Amino acid sequence: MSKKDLGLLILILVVGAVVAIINPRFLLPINLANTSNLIGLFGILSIGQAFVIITGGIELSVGSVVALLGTLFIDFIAVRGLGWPIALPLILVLGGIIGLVHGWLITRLKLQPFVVTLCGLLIYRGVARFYTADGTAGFGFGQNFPELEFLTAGRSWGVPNSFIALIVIAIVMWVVLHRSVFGRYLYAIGKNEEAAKYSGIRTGRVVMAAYVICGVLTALSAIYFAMYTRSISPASHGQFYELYAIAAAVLGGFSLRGGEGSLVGVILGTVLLQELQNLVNLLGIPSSLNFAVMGGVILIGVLVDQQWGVFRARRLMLDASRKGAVAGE
Amino acid sequence: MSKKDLGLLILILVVGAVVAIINPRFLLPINLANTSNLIGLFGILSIGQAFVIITGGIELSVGSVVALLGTLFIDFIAVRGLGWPIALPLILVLGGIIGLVHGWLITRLKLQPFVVTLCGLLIYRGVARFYTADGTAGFGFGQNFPELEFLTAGRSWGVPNSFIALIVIAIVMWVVLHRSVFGRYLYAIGKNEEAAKYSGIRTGRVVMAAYVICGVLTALSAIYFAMYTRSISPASHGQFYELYAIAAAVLGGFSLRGGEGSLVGVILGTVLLQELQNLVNLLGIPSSLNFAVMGGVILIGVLVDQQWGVFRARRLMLDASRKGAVAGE
Amino acid sequence: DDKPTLAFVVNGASDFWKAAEAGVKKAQGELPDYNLELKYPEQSSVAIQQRLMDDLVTAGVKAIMVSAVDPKTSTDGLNKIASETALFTTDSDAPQTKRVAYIGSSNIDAGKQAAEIAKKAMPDGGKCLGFVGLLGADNAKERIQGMKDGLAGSKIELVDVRGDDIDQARAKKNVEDALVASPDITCMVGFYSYNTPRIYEALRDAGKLGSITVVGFDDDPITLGGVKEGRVAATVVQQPFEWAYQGMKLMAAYLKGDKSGIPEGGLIIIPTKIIGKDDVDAYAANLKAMSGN
Amino acid sequence: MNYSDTSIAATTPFLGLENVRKTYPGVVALDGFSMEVRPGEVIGLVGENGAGKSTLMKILGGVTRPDSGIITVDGVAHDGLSVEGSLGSGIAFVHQELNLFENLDVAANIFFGREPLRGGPLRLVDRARLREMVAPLLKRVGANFSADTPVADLSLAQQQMVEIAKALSIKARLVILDEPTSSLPIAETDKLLDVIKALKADGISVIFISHRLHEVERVADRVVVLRDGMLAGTLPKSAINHDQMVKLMIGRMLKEREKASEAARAPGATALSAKAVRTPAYPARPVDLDVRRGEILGLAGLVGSGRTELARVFFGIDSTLGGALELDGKPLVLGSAADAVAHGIFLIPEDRKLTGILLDLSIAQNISLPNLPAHAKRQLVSAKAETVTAEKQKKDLGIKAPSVQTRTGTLSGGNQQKVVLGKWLAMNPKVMILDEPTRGIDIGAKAEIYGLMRALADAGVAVLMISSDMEEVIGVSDRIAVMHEGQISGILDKEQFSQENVLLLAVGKKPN
Ligand SMILES: Nc1ncnc2c1ncn2[C@@H]1O[C@H](COP(=O)(O)OP(=O)(O)OP(=O)(O)O)[C@@H](O)[C@H]1O
Ligand SMILES: Nc1ncnc2c1ncn2[C@@H]1O[C@H](COP(=O)(O)OP(=O)(O)OP(=O)(O)O)[C@@H](O)[C@H]1O
Ligand SMILES: [Mg+2]
Ligand SMILES: [Mg+2]
Repeated sequence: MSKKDLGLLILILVVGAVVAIINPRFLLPINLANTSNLIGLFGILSIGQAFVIITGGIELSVGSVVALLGTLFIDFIAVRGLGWPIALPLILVLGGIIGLVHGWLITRLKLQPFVVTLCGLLIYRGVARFYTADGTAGFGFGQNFPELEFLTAGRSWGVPNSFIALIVIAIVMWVVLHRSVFGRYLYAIGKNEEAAKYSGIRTGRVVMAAYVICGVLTALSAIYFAMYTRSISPASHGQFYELYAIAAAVLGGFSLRGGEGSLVGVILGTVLLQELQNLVNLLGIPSSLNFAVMGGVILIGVLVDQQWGVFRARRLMLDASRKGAVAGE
Repeated sequence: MSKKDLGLLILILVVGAVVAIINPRFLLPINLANTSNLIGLFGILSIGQAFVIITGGIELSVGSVVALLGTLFIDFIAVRGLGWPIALPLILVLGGIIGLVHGWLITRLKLQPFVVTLCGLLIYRGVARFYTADGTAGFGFGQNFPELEFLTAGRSWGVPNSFIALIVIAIVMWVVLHRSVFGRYLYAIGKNEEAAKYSGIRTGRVVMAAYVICGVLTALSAIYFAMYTRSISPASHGQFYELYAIAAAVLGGFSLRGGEGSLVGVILGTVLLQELQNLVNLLGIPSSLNFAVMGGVILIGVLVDQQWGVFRARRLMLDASRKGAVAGE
Repeated sequence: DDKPTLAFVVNGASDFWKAAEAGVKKAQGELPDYNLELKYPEQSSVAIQQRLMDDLVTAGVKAIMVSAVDPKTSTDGLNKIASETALFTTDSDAPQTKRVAYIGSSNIDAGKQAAEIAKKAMPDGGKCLGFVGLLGADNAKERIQGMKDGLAGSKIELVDVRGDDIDQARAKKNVEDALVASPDITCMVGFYSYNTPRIYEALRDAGKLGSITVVGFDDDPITLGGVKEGRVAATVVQQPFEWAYQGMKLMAAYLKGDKSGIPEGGLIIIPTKIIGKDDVDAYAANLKAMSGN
Repeated sequence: MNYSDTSIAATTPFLGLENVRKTYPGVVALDGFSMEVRPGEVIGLVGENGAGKSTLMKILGGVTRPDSGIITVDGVAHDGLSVEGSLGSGIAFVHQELNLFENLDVAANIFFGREPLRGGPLRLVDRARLREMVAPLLKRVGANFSADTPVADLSLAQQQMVEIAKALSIKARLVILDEPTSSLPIAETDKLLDVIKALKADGISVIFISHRLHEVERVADRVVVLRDGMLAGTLPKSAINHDQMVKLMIGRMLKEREKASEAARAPGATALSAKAVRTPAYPARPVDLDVRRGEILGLAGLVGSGRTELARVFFGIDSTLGGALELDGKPLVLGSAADAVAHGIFLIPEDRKLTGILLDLSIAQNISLPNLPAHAKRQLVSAKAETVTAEKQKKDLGIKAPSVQTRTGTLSGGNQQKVVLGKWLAMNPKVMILDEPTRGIDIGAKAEIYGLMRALADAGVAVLMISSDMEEVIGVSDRIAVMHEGQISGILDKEQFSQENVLLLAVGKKPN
């Protein structure tokens, strides 16, 4: 765990301790379970985003993809009667295809990631709204899918299965990002795509793969969100989720210029954001301030991190020059 | 006018012609006036955004600033009874201060523009909602400010004054961007900030000035928007307006990597976007498809522009090689 | 303090709920043994409202009255809350859930009342265009349906309803565009509280006030002003003050074990009212008195 | 002002450095260095890669501050300079790495930050005057492009001319040129040296940094030699000669440069061959070229003659517009650099910072990058394997760095170039293309690189060396191909080698 991640962890623990002192109900198992469920949902989303951000890209359409794929998923199993063991992989494939198209537009047609995914943000939500004729996709009364519900919204030993899914995904993705050849390529491309290309890396394919990973993980979390709310108004479902995901990555030490950040960081970032949401509700802070609190904490976190970096660099320099001076005498 | 701008203009005219053929009422003076009023409102916003994008930055908080400053403006003049000749400059100054703070965080404390303004997006809307306790800021029935209303929502010779304001601002800003030293520095910094620094430019100040300009223009358009809707629910007012502004700039040929784009382009981009909104209503397209149409057109526009560039480069080469082959015989 | 807490959870930030806040306040005055709270979710979305209620339950709230964002399909989520605390619904009902009772009005009936207004204002028939924030929202759908039902058989037709995603600039532009696109429109209906004022202003700017019949919902000051002027035919108002006031007292009684206030089926309907030119002054005065509470 | 006509000014130093020290984490870049610059004096500053030359210049340019020491300008002592302060006292600076704005035109770049103004407080650019002011400067550096060309359309060498014109445009009293000729071919270099002489005649001082010692010999009044951040010695005009400079630089005499002329080698089979290949830079001009195993083929030519483009086509970065490539007699189709690497065709690009190296990665990570799967088990990277490979290259190439985990961004230009070399040498090249391989490389390292190229050739690799350094082309190659406006204008065999012949071919004439 890097120093950066450690700092974030300490922040999370300190905030948690303060909240627990003010309102001890914060530590109730039910509250921890509720919060970790949401950490699971947003965490999966944020890991996907992190893979794209590492390459120096950005994926702004995740909120709309969550709405579109969630709508389709519910529609498939609740209305069209498709079995969920078919619908689930189908949705994941759809998510992958969306990622592939984005990656293709970005790497082959050389469009800017911001532009491509901004258009995605606008288009997918529109399509979802059109698909339901601006209505709601939801389960009918008494419609039940016991296995699916257990997998997505159930608990094992008191721990939400969505959180367990996040842990599993995080471990796999940690290995991919920090230990695999592919992960190294991602970092290299994020730092300097041209130079990576001149080193014989098929940069286009690697970047495309990052968008596909993001698409599939977003699709997975879309299913989780759909099973959590069990009802989707495409006009508002998942709105601003891209901001949550980006914010989690940024808090976790990712640079939007690419080539920086760790998987542990993005998970911790998600945890902090969800802790803040929980805190606002538990401490009776007006909900109108919810976003403001989130924004304030991100800003302070990033500031402290940055200033700490400056301070350390300066001290290193001073040390170096002092040591040098002694040696020179 | 550059080739790029010309292409955009042609697109605008073609779309306009098609709409006019399907529904001739498109060309009614009243419709043109209504649409140009919104072009004025969004155009002012987009010019501000353009100044920031040129430097390679981004300003995501404009939607929230429109909400916050609009709320304050209405509150000042409708509730607190401040004269509008005082309230108006006060709001502009507030906008400038917001820009200054963003610029300071970005240039002095070296935070990323995306992060700073994302936090702004979250914070300002929260503050606005808190300020009105999640209520609405609006004029009472029959509350009138004749001069202010004439300036903001009135018409001269049938042309909305907001549109006239946009034209005046556009001309001034064209000179600033394309003819002044400051404008030249903006382009240079957008392309290569290090080099600009090595040339003895105080890049920090120049970038800060760009954010201040953006802040002031956003404040101005916040006033225009407030006087247009005459009532503001801070929870939703101005949501996504940053996307409109960014989209207008991107359509107008700006690169989010900085250093590219023209003022005429951003105005034309705004015109196209508003034309599309108008078209959705006039042709009776379901409102749910509004955003999808916008996204689709931006994507196609950017794609065509990009592919056209590739195509031209290739044709030039082919021409050259054919000529060469003949000469060689 | 350990006083039991009762929460009123609304479906999103809107001035509409300011009257409910006043109702909660009045009830608080009469229920000193309870903590009464009114909560806004930061966004009008199922997930966020669900999360808010989960957190309230965690924080130990004894009873919740909720205006669910999407009651039809949120059965399980609401049942989860109902299993942990006393759950009441308001504004729009969720009859399949284990909620204790619903207190509110019927949006279908409100739509029918709007049809009454239109029929009275345009005895010779006409073409109506509606404006609304979220076309997909239940309350919008029910009001539209109610109005269509009410207009059935008359010579008045509701030809289209335009949505604006709660962007007021778009709401106003929609009206302006409608005036251009459909010159044969004779009446406009504002289904959300801010739609009627935007219609009023757009018509005023276009010089069409009075020549187009305006049917309103809710009691925005501009709407009431328009009604008073006679430029808005009439408006259909709900009584969120009463929902909150009566609802809070009902919940307090329920927690004490007094279930007499809850009828069979749990439906407590506080009817919507039509406010026309003659009633508007009295209504406005009453509104002011309530919020001054 | 003209300083050369007053005898007092001629002896009073314009600039003095006293005991200047600058450290970076792990490195002492400058260690108690002192020197002075008198008006109208041309100082040649030489030293090995990483000796601290650029650091010294950055301190004078106000880009970095020294840890300690005193900088005296016109008799006023400072702890350090700022960019504005430095410009204000008349110090003009051409950086080793180019710093131009590609989205602005040539004129805007030359007077960037010092635009002629009109419009009073509006501070509008006086574009007419700007054009007038730029014209003579472009003429002076011998530019073959106009003032309103966007810099994006210029080649690297042309960009370097813009940089020089920029330095000339400042009413400077001291012009610092950090390796201005590193990518300039002979003709342009001559022009530059003339420019330096003209500056001197105007009483302007010049600090000229170069690894091309013969250029230093030609213009310098005094040579200052840096070694490991310290002053290794100063040579007065009379004592300036190649061997003396080398001796001070590396502390010993260099062996006579390895000449390729010993025995005529038997030419190997053709490895890489271009058959009527047309490149995007010169779509109308087909190129035919064979590179044989075991030879070093030099590729010479003037600025913009299309050599780099050809190399990019060979490496699969650009696609051919026509014609065919062959490798070992078999057709070769390249869709990307990855394809070329898979075939054993490697390129060391001319633009190190942009394409050669990843400045944020460590030496080890850079070296393993093209061959990462070989440093991995079941797709998981082994840091140990990477370190082993990198340590070997560090030792073989003499890369000067605290460790192989050092970020390459902190290395001096020459050491960065060695890392680029190292990443390909760690694999098995079949064809090695080197585009300006010794650009910015010191004399000692140059000899090592020549040795490496020779060793590669001896091992049967086909080596294609693009170079604008005439001595190098003639001294190292087995054959020389010369390009003129996108075509091979001729190929010289060993016995035909001469500067004159190369030059004649370069301008499209027949050799003698
Ligand atoms: N920003 C930096 N951080 C850390 N070390 C640095 C930095 N800049 C330079 N150095 C180190 O300082 C020393 C001197 O570097 P400098 O660039 O001055 O060498 P140079 O003489 O210009 O070499 P070359 O001929 O290769 O350009 C080198 O060891 C280099 O690695
Ligand atoms: N990306 C580009 N865009 C436009 N023109 C280019 C580009 N790259 C190269 N050129 C032009 O193509 C021609 C050949 O350039 P190239 O770099 O291949 O020449 P070179 O022989 O390697 O010369 P140099 O010594 O400058 O490297 C030049 O006229 C150059 O200006
Ligand atoms: Mg150097
Ligand atoms: Mg070249």
